[in-house]
Parts: sequence; structure tokens; C-alpha cells
Amino acid sequence: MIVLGLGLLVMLMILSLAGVVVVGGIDLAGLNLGHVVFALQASLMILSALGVIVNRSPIRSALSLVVTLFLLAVMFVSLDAHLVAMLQVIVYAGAIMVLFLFVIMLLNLHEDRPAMVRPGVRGFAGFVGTLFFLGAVHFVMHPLGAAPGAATVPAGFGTIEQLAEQLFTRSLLAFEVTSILLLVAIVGAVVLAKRKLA
Amino acid sequence: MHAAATPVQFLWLIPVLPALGVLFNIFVGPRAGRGAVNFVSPAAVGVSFAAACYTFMRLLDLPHGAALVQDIYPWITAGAVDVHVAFHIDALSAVMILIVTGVGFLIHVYSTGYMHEDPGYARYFAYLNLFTFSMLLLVMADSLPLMFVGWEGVGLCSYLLIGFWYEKEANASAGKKAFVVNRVGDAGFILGIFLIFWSLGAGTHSLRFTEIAASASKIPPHTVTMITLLLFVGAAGKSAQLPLYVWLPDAMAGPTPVSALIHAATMVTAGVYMIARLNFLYILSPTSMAVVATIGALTALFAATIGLMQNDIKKVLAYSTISQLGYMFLGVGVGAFGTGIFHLMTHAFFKGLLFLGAGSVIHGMSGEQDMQKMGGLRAYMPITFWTFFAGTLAISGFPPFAGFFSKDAILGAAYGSQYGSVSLWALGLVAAGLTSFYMFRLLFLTFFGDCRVDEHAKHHLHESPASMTMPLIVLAILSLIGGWIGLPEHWLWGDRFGEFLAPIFSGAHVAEHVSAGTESVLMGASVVVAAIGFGVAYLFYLVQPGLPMLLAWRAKGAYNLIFNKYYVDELYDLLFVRSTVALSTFFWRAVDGEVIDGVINGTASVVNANGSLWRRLQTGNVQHYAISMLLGAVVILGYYALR
Amino acid sequence: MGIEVGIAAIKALIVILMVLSLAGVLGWIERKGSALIQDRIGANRASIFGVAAAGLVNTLMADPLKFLTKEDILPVRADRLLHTLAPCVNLFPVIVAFAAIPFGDAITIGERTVQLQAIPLNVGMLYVLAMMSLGVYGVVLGGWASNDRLSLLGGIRGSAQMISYEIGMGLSIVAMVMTFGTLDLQEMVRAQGHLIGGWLPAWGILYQPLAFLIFLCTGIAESKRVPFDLPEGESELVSGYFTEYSGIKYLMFFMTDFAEVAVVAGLVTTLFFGGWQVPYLMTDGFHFPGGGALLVPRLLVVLLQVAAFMVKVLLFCWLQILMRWTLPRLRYDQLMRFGWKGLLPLSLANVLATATVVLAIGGPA
Amino acid sequence: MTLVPIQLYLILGAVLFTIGAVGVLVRRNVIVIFMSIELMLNAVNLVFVAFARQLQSMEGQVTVFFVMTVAAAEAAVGLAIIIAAFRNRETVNADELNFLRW
Repeated sequence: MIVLGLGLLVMLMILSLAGVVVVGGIDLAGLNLGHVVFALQASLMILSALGVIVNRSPIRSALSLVVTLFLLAVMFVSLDAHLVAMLQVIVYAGAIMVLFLFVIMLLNLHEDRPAMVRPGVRGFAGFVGTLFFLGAVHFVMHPLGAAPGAATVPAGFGTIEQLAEQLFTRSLLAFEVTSILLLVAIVGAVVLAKRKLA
Repeated sequence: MHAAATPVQFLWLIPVLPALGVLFNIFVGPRAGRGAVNFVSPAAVGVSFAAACYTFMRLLDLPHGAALVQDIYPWITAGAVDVHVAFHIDALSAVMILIVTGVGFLIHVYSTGYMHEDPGYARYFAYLNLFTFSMLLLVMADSLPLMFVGWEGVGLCSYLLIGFWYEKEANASAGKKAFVVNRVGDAGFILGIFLIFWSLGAGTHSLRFTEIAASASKIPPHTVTMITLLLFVGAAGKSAQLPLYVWLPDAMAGPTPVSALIHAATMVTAGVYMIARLNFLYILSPTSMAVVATIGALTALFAATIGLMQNDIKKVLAYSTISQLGYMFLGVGVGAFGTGIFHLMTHAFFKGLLFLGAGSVIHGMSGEQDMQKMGGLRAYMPITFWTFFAGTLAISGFPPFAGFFSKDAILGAAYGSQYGSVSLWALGLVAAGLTSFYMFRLLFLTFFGDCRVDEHAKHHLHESPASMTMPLIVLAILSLIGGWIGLPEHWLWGDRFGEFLAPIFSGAHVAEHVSAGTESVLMGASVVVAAIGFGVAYLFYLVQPGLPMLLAWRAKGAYNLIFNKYYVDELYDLLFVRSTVALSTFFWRAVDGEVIDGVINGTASVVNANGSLWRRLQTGNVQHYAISMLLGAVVILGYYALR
Repeated sequence: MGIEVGIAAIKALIVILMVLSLAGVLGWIERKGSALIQDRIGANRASIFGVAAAGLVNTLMADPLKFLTKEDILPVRADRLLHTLAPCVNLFPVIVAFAAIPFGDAITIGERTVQLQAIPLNVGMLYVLAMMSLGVYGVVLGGWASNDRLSLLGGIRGSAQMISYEIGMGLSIVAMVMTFGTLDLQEMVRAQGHLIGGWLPAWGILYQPLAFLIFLCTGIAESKRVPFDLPEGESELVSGYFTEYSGIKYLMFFMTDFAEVAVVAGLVTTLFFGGWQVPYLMTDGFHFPGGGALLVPRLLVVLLQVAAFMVKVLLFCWLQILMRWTLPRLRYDQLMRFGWKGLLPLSLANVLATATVVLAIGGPA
Repeated sequence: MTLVPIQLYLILGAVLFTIGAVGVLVRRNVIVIFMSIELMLNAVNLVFVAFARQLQSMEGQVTVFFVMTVAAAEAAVGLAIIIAAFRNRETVNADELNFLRW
């Protein structure tokens, strides 16, 4: 049942990707290395993402999420966002996911059976998800036609200098506020996780 | 006040110093201790008195009728209103600040002695300084709204100080009474202000007195009458005139220096000041003038009669105050504004003196106020006696003492001015006689005769400390010679005071068609009346002490009527208090209890039922919420997609 | 296009070989070193014709062979996939991290210039950090997958320790980045080329001695070696997260250990000791402070520089091995306190100071 | 070398987001639900970066930067909450962790 639903979902997604290739007016003759690489990355990402939600054992889910994030970082590189890519690896793969693994180990969670909610709810969720996905695709396809990505980007695009400039001029307030947010998060986490506040 | 206004920068000092005193007494006073408080509070007022004197000198340097002004900051600027906090010192307000700070200073000094063993001294002096501040605001204000602030401020202080010893139920309720009665008056006052603003018509108005004076002539007569009458209601409330005088006798519950400062010298005269300040309005409405004069005269007589029979030393003085205020209103009512203010000043001297003397007596008698239990005190407290005697002479209008000149000038105006009449003069004259009678009665019962003091009190019956007797002496001198600055025209140097004030009242030309001969006759009359009063009192209370009892027994009805103050309080109680209570009870029980509470509780129960119905949606399972969120997203997407 | 790919492949190959062989060599060096320190003879069986040093060759071949031929034991109810995955995940990032470290200046072959650096990246420093931060997964998985409480404990210890010390390391590197004003390792090395006052090579350590110490500590902690080797502390956990490993998988863990040593050494060299720079050796030869000059052909220059890099790296590997056999092991609470209350504030202060100076002199060194 | 039209990235983003959403809805384990949320966040990140590339402006990347920061904070607090909840209920199943029930 689960496998069936999710399988349907996967097929749908891959189909829609193909559909985009067609509708997006990309003649398969003009396929270049970029497309191939992208197709590879995309399919891997989708599979590993599915791995996150189908794996029984949380630790495996976590690992496949790590893989997804890593691939995402690679995709960022191919999108000329080198710095963000590195941050992606450092912050997500390097810190957040380790935290997840750490907690899973701490609570010593093995396989959860049943891993999923009641079939009825499950089916309903799948249905709603599919609807949502179709809506999203609809909006992706409609407003902007098949605009091919710019072949080149201005020099130094996505370098730390540019990001820093944005960060410390236009978004300075947001930056400072975020720092406060982090501080609060630290304190909150400590307070919550401490067994008894001495 | 048409003369040039000179802007200066030091006026703010005068009110601010007492205000600082307030802060000191509130925040550091209790910890700083009695000594510090006893020094700081009088010092604050003293310095501001010095400042007032300086201001006065500056004013004298300026050409006749000039004024000193200082604009502090714009206070209310909204639409057509542009009121500034600004001070305006002309001859009138100069006199007032001198009285307020001067007498105020003396009474502060006196209080240090009088309250020397009261635990709440810091609170007391905080209130007293606050009062000084508010009163100065009132008299220095250059616009009606600011004046109203001071007006309310002094009202508040009076309330606080009457109920100063709030542990006693009676005192607290006396304070409340004063407050409520004053509300009635203040309602009239503020309505008057509104009416002025309204009648000034289009354009922005600062409600400065100058502005009002400038455009007073443009206001239609009926409106003027309305305005002035409303304002007079306020004045009557604050200055205890018929029919709103009832609070003042009860106000004697407060400490005696307070009675001297607030309920004799300064606050109660605010109404007179206000009318004098707005003379240009009153002069435009003969009706209002008549009303003011008549009410004044009636009050003078009425209060005097009640004063005849009181046995509480302070009550007598209270009614005397009411009647003297009546005189002032009579004065301003007949257009003799300067004279009214003159009497205000002299009254401040001798009534302040009398109250302080009474305070000294009560102090010596360790709290006893009933004259029946006094007598022969002059042996025990000579200074108090002599000063008190001076005060009595002054108030009874014996020449050449202060009261004589002021009171006589008023009577002369009442007889002579175009607003006056023989009847008004007659009323005033009778009242004068009664005044002299009850004052000497007071004097004899208290200081002469055989001593009726009980042993316990007699045991430590003593003259008051210097801090109390010094002010007495100063005030005594003032009440003796204070009147000489306002002699009748063709006497030695004439009416300096009147001339000084004249420019203020230049708008009000009062035709004094009284020949010198008539005037001297009038004078003689008042002196004779005063003498008669003295004589009767002498006969009743020293020669034939039995006589009053006999008289009272003969004319029982009249006696009871007057002794019970004409049952006015009972009447008011019946008319206003009980009816109000009944109405309130109705609204409380029926309207509030049934209707409003019903509505509220009904709403609550409806909401409650609703909640208990819908809360079943809240399963506490996160995923249910999540799924509904996603559904919402889908719906929105769908809406825009299929649109 | 093809040629680029070719060059890239060659460079990658060079790097991998360099790391792996270095790891092997280090394995031998460590034995000999420990023997030296403990006054033993050490590995002396594998000598060729009695020449002990030549035994190195044997060792390099013998060790892998031994491990390869051993049985691969899988614990009961262990997760086979993860158990196999763990060592690979452990080894992979280390080798890849090395790829960003420049081992020589740019050389021109024909009309194209080639950076002697596997991946020329403008964010190379971050890249290295990222890769090192991935290293933790091997530990965690190893500990988890072998379904054994000692391993699990080791894994948890390891992950906690690595997360904690990453922060200090990152901050010390931030200080370096500020000093040189670039994230590109090659650029950093170039920046260390000139001379202070005409005679003193402008190496990073002269600018950032504190950062050097912090980096060394955190680096050793990251590679989980003494005195920070609690995750594999023999005395309490048999050998921590790879207790349950044998054969080739164990070899991979083993290699990782030394590869990490090599990477740390490489980074220390690059950041603080002028990378491939040789004092007074400019692009065209030696120029001594005295004014004397000794011109050398370009190719030789490059070779010299690569050799210099090698020597420096080996030096720092040796330093780490010395520590390994000199220092006692910390207690766990000491470890954490040192990391959070010692290094972290220190490095923060260092960053602050650096920032101030950089601001004051108006730009990086 | 990137000549891939932005739609592909957007679609990929949508796919990942949907997977994440479905994961949130169908899994019982709170931690896995949490991971699915992270997945959704990253799907959005991808879209941001793709648009940044398309419109040649750094805005998108800056936003991603902030998203990461917030995600980090969220992870810290969320996992702490999970641990606390586990201490009380000895479970990490969403359908058993209904403290906020009427």
C-alpha cells in the first residue's frame, strides 16, 4: 500500500520532469552536459529524499537526508553559489544532521513499527500532496515561458565578497536579529534539555 | 492689562521652588527626618517669596500698568486650541503672589511649631508646598485653562489637608464634602470656559486673558451674562458663597494652619481674584454684577448670624471668613474691584492671624476647641492674646486698623457706585455690626473671665513656641498698619493701593458719586456699628454672663434655627444626598444588576458553549494540523489556478 | 576540454597517491618513533638484507596485504550496509579535503598554466572545513552500525568531541582568513611569499601564533589522537568506534587516522608555514637579503617548492607523532572544558584582536 | 555550462517540497517529521538559489543564508523539545505526543 502510493508519486514526479523537458521546449537534440548532470543529480536527490520518508530506521532516514543535502550543495555549485554550497555542507551536513544523529543515538531509536500513520490518513495525505504538487507545477509552467538560464554570470557572482556586501548593507538588521535569534535558541535548548536546572 | 508686556525669564522660579519642596518632601522627606523637612519646606516658600518681591520691584520699575510675562512651552495645541503654559504678572497677580508666598511663608514657619509632634509631618509639608505651587499657578496663569489647573490643584490640596487626619471618620468625610461641593462649582467654572471658547468664534484661541479682553466686546450680551454667571458659580463654590458655603465650616477639621492658609487667606479668595481678573467681562453684564453683589451681601449677613452662636472657636472663625468673603464679593459686585482685592489682602492678614492665634490657643489647650471650656487664657498666653486682640480690632473695623479701611471702602462703594444701592449698604453695615459682636464674644469667652479649663488641660497650659508666636507678631503688625496703603482718596497720601491696581480695572469705570460729607457719615456709621457690637458683647459676656441664656430661652425658635445653622445641611442632605442615593440604588439594583450583568453573563455562556463545541477539533495531534495547513495551501493554489 | 579533464584527473591521482602513501609511511614512522621514544628497537623484522630502513618498503606492502587477507567480521544484528559504509564515509572526506591544499606554485606547460592544486577553489578554506566536518559521520556510523555499546559510546564521544572542536578550529581559521584577506589557499600561500623587513619570511605563524596553537590543538582533536583520543581510548573502550572492525574496513579506519594527520600537517603548513614557499626563493631563483642572487631554472624552482612542501608536511606529521607518544590522555570532562571554556573563548578573543588590527591598519597583511 | 531552464530547478524544488510535506504527514516518528521539514526548507533554498542565478542578484543567496541560520536554531530547540518530551512520555511518536489536547 505505502510502496504503491509512493511509487505512484515517484512516477508522477519523473513524468512531470520529462514533461517539463518537453514543454520547456528543450529539444533533446540540444542536450548538453549540463542537462545530463542535472538529470543525474535530480534523480539521485529525489531518490534519496524518498529514502528519508520511507526508511523504517530513523538513522537511515537521517543519512539519506544527508545525501540529499550534499547533492543539493553540489547543485548549488553548478548554480554558481559556491559560498552557499560550502555553508550548506558545513551547516546542514556538518552540524544540523550530526545533531539529529546524535539525538537518535541518545534516545537509542531503532526501527519504528509501524513507521507510518493509519492507511486512511496515509492515502489522504498522499492525495493532498499530489494535488499540491500539481498546483505547484501548474504555476511553475504558466507565468514564465521556457527562459533558458543565462549562460554566464558576472565575475565574482556568488563569491563571499558579494554575499558579505549584501549581508552587511541591505540585510544588516536581519543579520543582527538572526544573531539574537541564535543566542535565544542556544539558551532555550539548554534550558529544555537540561534534566533539572541546578 | 492693555499695557506693554515685558518678557522675562525668571518667573518660572516662583512656582517651581515649592514644587521642588514637594518632591523633596515626598521622596526624601520621611528619611531625611523632621529637621530637614522643617527647614526645606518653609525655605522653599521663603525663597519664592523673595523671588516674588524681586518680581514686584521689577514691576514697579516698569511704567504704570505694565506686565511681566514668560512663555514656558506650548501646552495644548490641537485644532482651534493653542494654549500655552505661560505666566503673566501684572499689578493684580503681583499682589496675589506676594500674599500667597508671604502669608504662606509665615504659616509654613508656624506649622513647623504646630506639627512638631505629628508623625505625618513630611506628608503635611508635601501637601502644603503643593498647595503653594498650585495657588501660584492659579494667580500667575495668563490663560483660563492654566488657571483652571491651579484652581483644581488647590481644590485637591484642600481636600487632602482637610482629611489630613483621615483616621477620624469625620475628618475624611469633611474632606469629601469639600471636594464634592467644589465639584459643583468647578463644573460651572469649566462650562464657563467652554462657553467663552465657543463664543470667541472661528480661528485659533489661546484663551489668554489678554485675548479674551480684546474680543470681549464682540461677545453678545446674553452670552456674557451666561458666561459670567457660570464662572460665578465656580467662584461661589471655591469661595464658599451662598448656597455652596456648606463645606467651609466642616473644613475646619483640618490642621489649624491649613485653615489659616487655605480656608482664610488664600484659596477661598480665588473666586474673588478670578472675578477681579475677568472684570472686563463682568463689567459688560449688569445682571451678573447685581447677582454677585447681592449674593455677597446676603452671604456676609447670613454667615455672620450663624457665627453669633457657635461655640467652636474655629467654627466661629470659619463663618466669619464666609461673611468676609461675602464682603469681597459685595465689593467686586459693585464694581469696586480694587477695593475687593484690598479687602482680600487685609483679610488675609487679620484672618490668617486670627486662625493662627486660635491654633495657638488650641495648641496650648492640647486640642480643646470649645470656647465654653476656655476663658481667662490671657494670663497663660500673653503674646497670643495681644496678637489676637490686634486681629479682632482689625476685623471689627475699628480705625485706624486694616479692616476699617478695606471694609469701609467696600461699604462706601456699595452705597455710592452705580451698581450699588442703599439696601446692599445696609446689609453690609448690619453684617459689620454682627462681625464686631461675635469677634469680641470670641475674644471675651476665650481670654477673659474666669478660667473654665479642666485640670488636666490646665496642667500643661502654656504659651506657644517662638516658631508660632513670631508669625503671629508679624501678622499682627500687618493687620494693624496694613490698611494704610489704601487710605481714602483725600486723606494723607490717599489710596496708593487703588492707584497701583487701577490700570487693571481701567475697563471698569465706576462712577463714585459720593460727596466727601456723605463719605465721612458712612465711615462714622460703620465705626458706630462696630462700637455697638463691641458694647453688646461686653455686656453679654463680661458684665451679665446670664443674659445670653435668658435671651436664648425667650426667643427659642430663632435661637434653635440659628444655632442649627438654619438647618441648611439637613436640607441639602434631604434634597441632594438622599435623592442621589435612591437613584443610584435603583440603577445599581435594576439596571446594572439585572440588565447589564445579564447581557455580560449571557455572552459569556454563549461563548463557553461554543468553545466546548468546537474544541473537539483540537485533537492535539500535530499531523492533523499539518494536513489541514496543506489543505489550505492546496485550496489557495486551486483558487488562483482555476480563476 | 578533454585535456582539462585529463589534467584534473592527473592532479587528483597525484593527491590521492600522496595521501595514501603518506598514510602508509606514517604507519611505519609511528612504530619506529614510538620505539625510539620508549627506548625499543621497534619494527625490525621486515628488514632487507639487515637494512632496517629498507624495511619501510616491506611494511608498505606487508601491512595492506595482511589486512586484505583478514576475515571481515560482521557483529550479530549489526546493520550490514551502514557497517560497510562507515569506513568509506570516514576515509573519503579526508582525502578529498587534501585536494584543496596547494602543493606547489602554478606552472606553465605550453600555453596553459596549471595550478599545482587538485581543485583551485576561491572558497578553498571553507571547502576544507566542510570536508573535515563531514568526517564525523564515519565515526558516528561506525559506532552505531556495529551494534555494540562500547562502539556506540565511542561514536557518541567522537561526534561530541568533533563538533565541539570544529568551532575552535573554524574560528582560528577565520582569524587567518582575516589576516590574508582571502579564502583561497593558493592565495594565502602566495601572500606568505614576501619578506618582512627584507629578511624575515612573512609566514602566517608570525602574524597569528595564537591561532597556530589553537589550530594545532583542534586539528589533533579532530583527528582524535592523543591527548584527545577518548573515542578510541583503549583503557575504557577497547578501541572505540572501530572495535568491531577487522580486515580491509579496519585498514580504512587506520588509514583515515594517518590521512587526517597528514591533512592537519598540510593545513598547518599552508596556513602558518608558508605552504610551498621556500625562504628567499622567488619565481626565478634565490634572492638573499645580503643582495646576493642565485638564479635557478623555473622547473627546478617549482620542484624545490614542492619538495619544501613535502618536508614541512612530514615535519608536522612527526611533531604529531611525538605528541602522540609523549602526552597522557585527557579526562572527558577536561576535554570538554578545554574545548568550550578554553579554546573557544581564546579563539574568539583572537578573532576580535585580529579584526581590530586589520581595521586599524586598514586592510589584510 | 548551466543552460538548464529554471523551470527544471523549480520543479525539482516542488518535488522535494512535496516529498517533505508528505513525510511530515505520514511518518509517526517526530524526528523523521522534523527531518522532512528540513527537506522542505531545502527545497525552498534550491528555488531561491535558482532564482538568484536566473535574476543575477544575490538577494536569493542571502535569503538562503538566513534560512540556514533559522534552520539551525530551529533544529537546536526542536531536538531539545523532543528530548524533553521523550523524558516525559518515553516515546517519539507524534500520535502519542498529544500534550495539547482538549
